[in-house]
Amino acid sequence: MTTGVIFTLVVIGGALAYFAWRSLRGKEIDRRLIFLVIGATVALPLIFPLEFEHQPSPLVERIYERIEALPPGSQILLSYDFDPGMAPEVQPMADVITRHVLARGHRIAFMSLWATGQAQLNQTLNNVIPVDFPEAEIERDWVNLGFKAGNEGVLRVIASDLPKMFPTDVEGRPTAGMPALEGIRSAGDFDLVISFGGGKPGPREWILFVADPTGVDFAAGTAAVSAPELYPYYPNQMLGLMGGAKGAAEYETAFMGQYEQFADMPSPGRRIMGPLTMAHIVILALIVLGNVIYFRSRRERGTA
Amino acid sequence: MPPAPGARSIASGGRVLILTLTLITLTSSLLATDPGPGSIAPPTLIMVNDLDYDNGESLTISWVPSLDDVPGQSEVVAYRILRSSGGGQEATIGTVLAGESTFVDQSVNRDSAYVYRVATIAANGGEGYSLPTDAVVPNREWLNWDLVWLFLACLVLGGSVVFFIETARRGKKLFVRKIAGLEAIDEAIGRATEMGRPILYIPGIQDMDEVETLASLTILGKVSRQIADYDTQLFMPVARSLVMTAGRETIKTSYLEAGRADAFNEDMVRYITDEQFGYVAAVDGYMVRERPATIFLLGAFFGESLVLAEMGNSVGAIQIAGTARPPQIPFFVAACDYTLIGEELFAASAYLSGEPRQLGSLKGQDVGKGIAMAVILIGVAAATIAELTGSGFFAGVVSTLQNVFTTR
Amino acid sequence: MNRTLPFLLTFIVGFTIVIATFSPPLDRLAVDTAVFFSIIAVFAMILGGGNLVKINLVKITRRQRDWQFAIVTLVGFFFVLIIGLFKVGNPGGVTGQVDAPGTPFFDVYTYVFVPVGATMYSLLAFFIASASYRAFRAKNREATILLIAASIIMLGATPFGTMLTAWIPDSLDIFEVPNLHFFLMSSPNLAGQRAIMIGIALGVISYSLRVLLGVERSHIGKDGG
Amino acid sequence: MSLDIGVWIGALLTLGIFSFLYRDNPFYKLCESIFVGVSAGYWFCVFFFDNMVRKFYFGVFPSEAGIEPKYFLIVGAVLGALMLTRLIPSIGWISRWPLSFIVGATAGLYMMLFFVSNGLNQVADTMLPLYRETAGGDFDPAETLGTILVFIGTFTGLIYFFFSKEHKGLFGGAARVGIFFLMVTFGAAFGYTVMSRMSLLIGRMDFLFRDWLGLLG
Repeated sequence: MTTGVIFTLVVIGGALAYFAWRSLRGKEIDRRLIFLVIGATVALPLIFPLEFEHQPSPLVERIYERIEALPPGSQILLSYDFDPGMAPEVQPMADVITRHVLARGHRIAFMSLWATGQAQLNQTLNNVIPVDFPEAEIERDWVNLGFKAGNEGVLRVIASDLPKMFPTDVEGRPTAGMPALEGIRSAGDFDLVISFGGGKPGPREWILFVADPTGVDFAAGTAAVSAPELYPYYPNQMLGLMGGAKGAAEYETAFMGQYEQFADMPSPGRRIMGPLTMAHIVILALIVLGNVIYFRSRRERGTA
Repeated sequence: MPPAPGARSIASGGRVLILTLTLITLTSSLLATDPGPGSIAPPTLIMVNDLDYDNGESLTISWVPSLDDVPGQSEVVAYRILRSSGGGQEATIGTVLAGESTFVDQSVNRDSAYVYRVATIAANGGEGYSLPTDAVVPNREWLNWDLVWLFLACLVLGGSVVFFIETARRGKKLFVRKIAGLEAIDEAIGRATEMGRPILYIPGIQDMDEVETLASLTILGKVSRQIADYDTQLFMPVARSLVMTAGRETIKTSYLEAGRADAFNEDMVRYITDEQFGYVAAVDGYMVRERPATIFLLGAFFGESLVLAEMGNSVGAIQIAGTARPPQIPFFVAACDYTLIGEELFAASAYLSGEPRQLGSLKGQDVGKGIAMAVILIGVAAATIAELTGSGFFAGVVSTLQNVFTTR
Repeated sequence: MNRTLPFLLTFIVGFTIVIATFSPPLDRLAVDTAVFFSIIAVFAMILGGGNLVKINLVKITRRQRDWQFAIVTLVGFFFVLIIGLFKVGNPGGVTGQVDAPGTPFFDVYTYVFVPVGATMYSLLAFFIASASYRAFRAKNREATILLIAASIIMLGATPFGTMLTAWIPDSLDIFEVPNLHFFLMSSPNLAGQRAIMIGIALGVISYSLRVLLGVERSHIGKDGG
Repeated sequence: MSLDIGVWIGALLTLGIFSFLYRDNPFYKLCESIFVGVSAGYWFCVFFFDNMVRKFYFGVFPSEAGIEPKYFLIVGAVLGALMLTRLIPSIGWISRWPLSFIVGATAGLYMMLFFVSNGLNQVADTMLPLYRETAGGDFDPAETLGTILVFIGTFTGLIYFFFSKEHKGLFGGAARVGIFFLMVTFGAAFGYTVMSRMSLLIGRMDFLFRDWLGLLG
């Protein structure tokens, strides 16, 4: 444990202890103090990285297991359906899945239903593939089909005819004959389809227009706010779900634990789980303290 | 409008027509299977189907794939669809990959007859043409009979609302329970008057094409009527220009009704900016600087709900909030004194008006609720019995109910 | 005339759209009215923009409190209006994208709009904390349920949620936090959402009928007004 | 520390907004004024080009041959122009016509939209058996309990929303159960948004520490 982490814990612990002391004496805490503590709770673990152990939940584990179980050379479609607002939670999932898929020797087709998704997709293409998989070849191991406007319309078409919607990749190379897309006539021919997103169109539309009609295996990675609306589709229409930064952190943990060469890879999901976890704990503590004050004042009124 | 040529207003009539057309095309295309030696086999059984209940803007062409189109082999590359109309030139209208067996032609006109041929295209460049189909005219339907259940449901529900509006108009007394958030409006306005501080009315951040904004403006009508009586200062910042105009109109009407036209001032309603958080920045600033005693947050809210409500709470205002966005309701419940939950927002204007006809409409929507609950009860009971006993009858009941209540 | 025509307009337009749902040839009507709406909205923006300018000019000329900042608002408004409407530095011409990357208009978006908007939104994180402290008190049974549900869900969002209840035997695994989290979200939460949604549907129908039938006509205004 | 002027502007504006958490101050007022002015101008331009130029002008006068002009859009423009009568107080009431048009269209559109997606389809989705089996055909206690709760919650939640019957006796008891379900929904919804909203703040902090100050690796 570094001095920075100790410092972080002392500051947050000290603040909570002070709050508790005030609360026990029946004094309300000033909002601005709460703001200050929340600010510090988020900022300090970001500056002095604080990492926790993560136990993959079944929803995440099933995606991991599926990618493990597929024979090398399987074809996987990854769709980036999110914008910078969702990126802190969703980009880490997309990055670690890309690593896992390529490390297992599968082939990837990248695409996006959101205009803003293209930029997010480029982050993976620039920061993950050339760094960790310099030997991976475009067209052979992966292909970037890019963004297509048309929302659900795109999905309807690729459910029956992928080349019709994507005659070329994002740079205009014809997709016909690309080894990465060998034998793919429709989105249903992939071995696994994963959509990263939380808005519309997103995983829900993928289920309705692609996974249900074609029966292809489908999984999703989504922002925490959107996870509950996807729960009803698990496990019948969706084999797994990564929800929020926690889902990303769990996947990173599972992957880094098994693939030793990636034990030191950047793990943004785990990194932001530090501040996130601390923030949740502080908020839970605030709820408890609020109730301490409340019951104290009620008892005082009762005895008075 | 005169009916379009060829249009049938009765479903069965339309169906018979399609069926006969299909049969004719079937027989003619059956004769088409005669590939010459060395050439590639053409597709067979070309069928042209007019989609039911559409606007007569598409025809679906389907076929049985060529005998040479074998999955896994690449002898056949694609199918080409050719079309001619009115004896004119035949033209290619589309190509689909091998393995496909349908094509939807969306470039048809209602008044024309079309003849189609489908050709197999081989990897070696060879082509095999089917015989032409008979002429087909796309059919327009004025009513979508798939939606007949929806239509009936509309009639039942709309009918019950109208029925109770009428009943109430004739003077029958109807009971309506108290809605706490609305009971508090009087107190909230009174408090602002006593304290001599303004009332802030926030109609959400959406435009007039959102029904929650309309509901909010209707409530504004009742609220500003009371404010006019009390002679308290009202301020309504808006994020949409149309809402500004409509809001002014609404408040002006209320002040006129209260006989306080002199107290009305257009600057009560101010346009800030269309940008969600630009609006929030300005309104939060207003709250801190002017310290309104009462804040109404009624309408369509998104991520800004808590940013507004907490700021309002911190300046000590009484807050009455309401929205139909389920994700934002908890924030209002946490930070406001009273929250109108979903349906209550839409019922509010009727409740506040106290007018019998308006209250009647609430009774009408309760009947709708009763029907929904009864259907759920029957559906769940039937589904459970079907699951436990395997009874086909009850399973049928469930699937019928689900069909009635599911629309695309 | 002042009131009858607006009422008839509301009535006819509203019910035509309702009927259009059932009639394929009229299907496009809803889409077309949306375009009408956006055209009307642009005209209304002239009124809105005018209001913004007027309010701030009054503030400046009367030297009202914070009038200096009114100048900032006006300068910002006209600056963006000019580089936008005249497409300064935009090679696209009239038909081109007004917010094409590389234009000053786009830069304003990237360097002013995005950071301020995102920061305003992130204030939510602070307010969530203060609201949790102040509002989640077990004053009655309803409030207690609310705070327990919120706590379980929040606990489930941390790695501690898993650790805290890892000792529970497998046969009772429903009580482990991650499972409770999942269960709460998928059952009682779904039920509550559904009741709210069905209620809203009925509320909207009844409200719309009141408006279309003219039972509720505050939007129409008053004669002579 | 960043040398990019754009990053500096962004960082200063970010700090200005955060300063509001302490109290209102001139720095915040400056950021607020900039944001309001700039964003109002921004949306005016975007709406103008999107709606007036692209949808209206090029709808009536298509730029390419072969596209049919949509003359009916002129009706929309006339309605829009009527809005401007507000500028002349004596005929300002004419602006009620376009408003009435919008009110009618919105009411009609939403009536059907909510009826179908929020009403009927939700009712249909609730019709599930209260006895559930696993894929293997055994009794599934978790699924069964879940379905029963969804049923009870939806049913009693609807009772809570009844307006024309007093919440007394058995009916009142059911309504109370309904409120409990609503409270679970609200608590859960509050809880699960925390993670995403905190992530937003982390995003801003990351911008300040990484992009601006260059503190993080």
